Amino acid sequence: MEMHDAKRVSIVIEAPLESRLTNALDEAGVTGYTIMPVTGGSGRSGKWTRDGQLGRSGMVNVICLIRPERLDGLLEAAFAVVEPHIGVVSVTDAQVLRAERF
Amino acid sequence: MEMHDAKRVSIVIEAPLESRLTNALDEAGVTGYTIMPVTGGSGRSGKWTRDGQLGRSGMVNVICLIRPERLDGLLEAAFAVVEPHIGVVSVTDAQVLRAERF
Amino acid sequence: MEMHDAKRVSIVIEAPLESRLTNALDEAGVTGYTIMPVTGGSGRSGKWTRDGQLGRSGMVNVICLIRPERLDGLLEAAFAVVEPHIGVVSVTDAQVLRAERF
Amino acid sequence: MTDILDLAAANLISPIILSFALGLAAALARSDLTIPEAVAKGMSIYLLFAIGFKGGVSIASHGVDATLLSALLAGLVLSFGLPFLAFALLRLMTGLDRTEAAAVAAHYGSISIVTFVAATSVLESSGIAAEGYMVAVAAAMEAPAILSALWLVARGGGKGGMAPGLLREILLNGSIVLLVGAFIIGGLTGEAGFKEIAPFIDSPFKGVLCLFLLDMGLIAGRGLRQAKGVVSIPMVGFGVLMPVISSVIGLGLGLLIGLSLGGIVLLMVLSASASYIAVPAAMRVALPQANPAVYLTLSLGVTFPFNLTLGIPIYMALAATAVGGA
Amino acid sequence: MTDILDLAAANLISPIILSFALGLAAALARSDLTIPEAVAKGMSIYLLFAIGFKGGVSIASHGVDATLLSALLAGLVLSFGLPFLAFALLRLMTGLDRTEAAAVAAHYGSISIVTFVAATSVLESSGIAAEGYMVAVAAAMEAPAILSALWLVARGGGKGGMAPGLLREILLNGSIVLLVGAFIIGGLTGEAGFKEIAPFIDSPFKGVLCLFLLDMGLIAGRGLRQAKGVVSIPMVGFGVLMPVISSVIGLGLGLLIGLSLGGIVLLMVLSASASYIAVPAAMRVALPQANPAVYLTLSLGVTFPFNLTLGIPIYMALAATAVGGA
Amino acid sequence: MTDILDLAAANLISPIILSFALGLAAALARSDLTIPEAVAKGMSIYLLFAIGFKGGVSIASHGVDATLLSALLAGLVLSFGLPFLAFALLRLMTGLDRTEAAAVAAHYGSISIVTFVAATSVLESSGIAAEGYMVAVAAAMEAPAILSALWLVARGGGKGGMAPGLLREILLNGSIVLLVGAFIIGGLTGEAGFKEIAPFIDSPFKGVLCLFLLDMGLIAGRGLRQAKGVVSIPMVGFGVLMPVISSVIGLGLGLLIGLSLGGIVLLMVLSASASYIAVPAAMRVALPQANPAVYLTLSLGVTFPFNLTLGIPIYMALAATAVGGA
Ligand SMILES: Nc1ncnc2c1ncn2[C@@H]1O[C@H](COP(=O)(O)O)[C@@H](O)[C@H]1O
Ligand SMILES: Nc1ncnc2c1ncn2[C@@H]1O[C@H](COP(=O)(O)O)[C@@H](O)[C@H]1O
Ligand SMILES: Nc1ncnc2c1ncn2[C@@H]1O[C@H](COP(=O)(O)O)[C@@H](O)[C@H]1O
Ligand code: NA
Ligand code: NA
Ligand code: NA
Repeated sequence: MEMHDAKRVSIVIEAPLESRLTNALDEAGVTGYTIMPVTGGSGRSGKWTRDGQLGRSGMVNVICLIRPERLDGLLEAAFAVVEPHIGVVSVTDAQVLRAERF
Repeated sequence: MEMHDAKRVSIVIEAPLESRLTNALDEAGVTGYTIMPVTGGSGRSGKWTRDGQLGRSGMVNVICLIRPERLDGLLEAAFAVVEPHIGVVSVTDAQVLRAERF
Repeated sequence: MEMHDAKRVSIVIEAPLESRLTNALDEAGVTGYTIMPVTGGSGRSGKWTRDGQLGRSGMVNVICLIRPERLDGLLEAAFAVVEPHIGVVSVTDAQVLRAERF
Repeated sequence: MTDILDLAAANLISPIILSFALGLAAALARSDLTIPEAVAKGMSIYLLFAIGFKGGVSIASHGVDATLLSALLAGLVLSFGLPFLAFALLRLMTGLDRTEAAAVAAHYGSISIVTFVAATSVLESSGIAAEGYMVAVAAAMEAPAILSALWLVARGGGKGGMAPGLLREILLNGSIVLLVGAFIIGGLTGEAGFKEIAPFIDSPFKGVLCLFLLDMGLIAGRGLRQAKGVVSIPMVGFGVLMPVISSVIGLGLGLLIGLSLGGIVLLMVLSASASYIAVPAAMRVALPQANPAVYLTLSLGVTFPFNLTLGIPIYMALAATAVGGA
Repeated sequence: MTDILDLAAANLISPIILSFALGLAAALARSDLTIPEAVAKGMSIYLLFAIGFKGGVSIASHGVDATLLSALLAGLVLSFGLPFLAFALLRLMTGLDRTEAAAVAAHYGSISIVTFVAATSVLESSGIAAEGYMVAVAAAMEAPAILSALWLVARGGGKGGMAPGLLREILLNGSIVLLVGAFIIGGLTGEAGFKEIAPFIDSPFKGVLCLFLLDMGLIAGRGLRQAKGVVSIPMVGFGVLMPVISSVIGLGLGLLIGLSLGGIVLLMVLSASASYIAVPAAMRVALPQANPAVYLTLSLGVTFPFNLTLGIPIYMALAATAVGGA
Repeated sequence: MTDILDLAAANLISPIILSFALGLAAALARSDLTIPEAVAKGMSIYLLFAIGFKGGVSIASHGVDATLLSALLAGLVLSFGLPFLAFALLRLMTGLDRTEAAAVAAHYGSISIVTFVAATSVLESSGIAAEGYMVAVAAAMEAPAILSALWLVARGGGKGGMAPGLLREILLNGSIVLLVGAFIIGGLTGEAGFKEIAPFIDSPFKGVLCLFLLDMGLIAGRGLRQAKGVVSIPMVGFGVLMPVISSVIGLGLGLLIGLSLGGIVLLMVLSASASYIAVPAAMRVALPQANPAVYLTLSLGVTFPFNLTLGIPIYMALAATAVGGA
């Protein structure tokens, strides 16, 4: 099967900022992403768990598959949102089927 | 720790097709996979969110760790299911502990 | 954007062992991880699904981003918990923003 | 005429309708109000169980009259037949291609159980009795429309169609199994069983329905916001015209088989309502090329609110006139 | 004898049992009907809170009679002791190895709170009173069996056992804390507190139980479908024989300590029932080599439905005979 | 004085408070008891809908008296003003920097709807009536405090502040929309609408509140366990002192605008209570440098339980004395 190089960017960010991040991605021309739930975690700001939570608290994991040449634009857009906040950004090399969709 | 090369395949697919995809994987001899929930996303067919959804809508993320030599078989089986539908397939190089289990 | 090499470790483990695993990680000095829900899967011990489940059953996916030189410590700590149980450990090369946080 | 207007007005300021309006307004104003998926599914399980159970109990206590079988048959005929009408209208009125039109048509042959429940509430408030087995008719009407739509596509040489296992999946669909199962349980346990669980399935029913409609309003509103450019004016016209025509056909069949006034209204409502749970899932499997934004917007964003607000009072008025004048 | 059959028949067509049957049938027919995990957990929290609270209220209003302590003691003895019996029977009847047998045995020493609740319902319908503190006995019986099972494995030189923190985890298990906590709240607030929240914890109780049993039927059915080849005929035999023997031991102890007829029936039911929430989670930590498919299938797929349908009427008949003849 | 103590004692052994205590104890003992997020959110939607609806119905039946507008105005003044007081106290009493202090201050200007609901329950049990529109005052007080806090930071030259879209987000916050929306629905449908859904929104209300407070106890307990080292003794002092001072200011305003005794108590409770849902989310967006552990611990771990147990009886006693002596 023909595969195409891509970058897989994973952004773990506080739930109240989800729409700000996806808006920033949209503006940067990144229209493909998948949002996955996070039930707990630990980091410099301590441990937390989603159980019983009220309101829009907790974190989410936003995953983008993107052409390698567009990575920098995405990271800059994402970083502007994530920078002052709790959150983690990581990038992995990946390959995708159906590159025409990216 | 001894690690073994593997491929990590992630398939984001519409929830109503989940059982069709896992059946196709079973038939292709892929018996190990993990299904993770997806709460929203965006792509060529627009944005969506799982909140308040009724019925078996939304998407799921099926993740397979597999020996590299079996990748093509898996991709063909997956592609046959995903092709006419909304969905994204990506592959990453990975390493696994306990390769005897794959 | 400046990126730093890291390893992304994903551990799929039974939910009743979640706190044992995170305690072991804490003790091994790994204080950053993200816990993601798993809704079903298949492996040597058969298929399962989280729907309708009672109690603390099912599995979770614990994801750690870690500096490459710390990988072995993490894997040993994780393996001690996972070894007698159902579960899968995989490692991917990754890059992270804000390495000062790892 | 003033009667319809009065009824429509009374209907419009019921907590149920207003909850839907609240959800719609909140979504259109982009409030972050949401109902968790698990809670929404929990409420829909509750409603299906309650409505099925009550239908079964009513059979157990009032007995099955001779029209049960003809009502079921009428339901099947409507569900198989209405998609052809919808398909023809869509091809005439809108620019949808065969596959898209067939996918939409499947929704209009099938039913919306919440519209059915809302109509039951209105009938109850108006003191009009209806056959308990209409719940079974509702269940019978869920699936056949899907087959008609697939046939329409296949006849046109289109791709897609009966994927292996799809028929079993459609017939053993969670909603159908729960509705029919609860109906049977209600029938077996009868009034005695009902008394035991009435404080759960009966007293709080309308309140749960309010929250459920709040959620449907939220979903419909979000859908409408994203449907800009996808749904044209003629399609909206279809979403209002189709239920009215269908209801008249339902009225005719209801009169023919001799249903009570309440039963006729419910058959009209079933005919007029469009699916937004079972059929969309089936369409994603069978006709993936069809754009879900089109059929969900029409079914949930146009026809559902139309039926809920104006449709039900209109159908009641039509039925009353027809029965009165019969 | 006809009495038992009548009772069993009446029991079988209650909405509760039929809901379980519906779930079982739906899962076996591979319907996609499911209840979201969060809703299932929410219902189990509701049931534990309600049953604990009502037990506490009953203590507050009827006072503690002298048998409270002996009943608690009897519960502990049963929970510690029954795993040895189960272990011996399993080694005798089935091919399970020490670890597997011990893991199964732990489940049968512990209890199923839903079976307890179902028995309470049947007693209420039959107008038989029972000691309110039997809820506390139920809580006391949840955990000890786990220790017996681990001891059985350790004695055989087996791996696994008391992982650090496991004891605290078992004793502070969510179900136990909620049951005991609600029991204390009920005891402190008494009838006055009960009146305030009865429309929540009492009136809709049986209805919620129906939906909960629907879910248990779904889980049991899915388990049975996947257990093909794992569970043998002799194991199924154990799953029916063990509860009957246990119930008789419970009957003896109940008579010995002078419980009322209702209290005896509940102690029999606790003895006869097997855990499927707390113990499986503990076994995954302590005895990971044991196959969960075995113990979940026996506990949830065999013993639970047996107790629910035939067991409870049989235990009631046995108790009535024993008390009548005492 | 004995009256306050009696009331406090009666308050303390209500199922509602004891459920909170149970959750707190379970979390501190590290039990694994948890309530799924979806269930917690479902309950909070239920409570907001019910409380808003009942407020609206009370307006519909008792009419709007002249003080409605002044009460709304008083609420706005309190919500805008109290953050300044809180900020000054925090800077005086604790070592928090400007941003942290401002973030905490925002919480104390806003309100806790659950504290409001608990106070309503106590008033009802004591047979004291209150203005139905106090619900609207509660809604009006949710957001303004956030603006004051941001202004305090901006004035000090601090980073952060009104991110684009934040104002719309705050005002169209799910809780506010649901509370106000349900209030309007209740006002439109009045007693007739209330009767239809009372078995859902009224009878089980207190019971749901118990489970909700169980969850809040669990969250507060988990927070307290993790807040070691983050929250100092002076901060805890603030968490108790601030609500008492605020309540007295609320008392003054309530007397000034001529609210009834019940209305005054509710205005005091709104002044005294601190937000833990809407404001924390806004602070994460607007003042991300501020540590959430600080404000959540103070609001949920200190002030909330203080108000629930001692605060409400104290405010009632103060109000009774003031009104009696007026
Ligand atoms: N090293 C890491 N690996 C994976 N997830 C992390 C890591 N560090 C932080 N996180 C996630 O990011 C959240 C916030 O991290 P922090 O800003 O360090 O408190 C944590 O709760 C985790 O969910
Ligand atoms: N580039 C991408 N990166 C990550 N997820 C994507 C991407 N494109 C699409 N998706 C996911 O796949 C779903 C369907 O995509 P599409 O078929 O393009 O509408 C979206 O809703 C996303 O969840
Ligand atoms: N090859 C694999 N790829 C992805 N997930 C797996 C794989 N094998 C096992 N798993 C996950 O690990 C769980 C337990 O696996 P096992 O121990 O093989 O039964 C499964 O239910 C899956 O969720
Ligand atoms: Na229809
Ligand atoms: Na037992
Ligand atoms: Na306040």
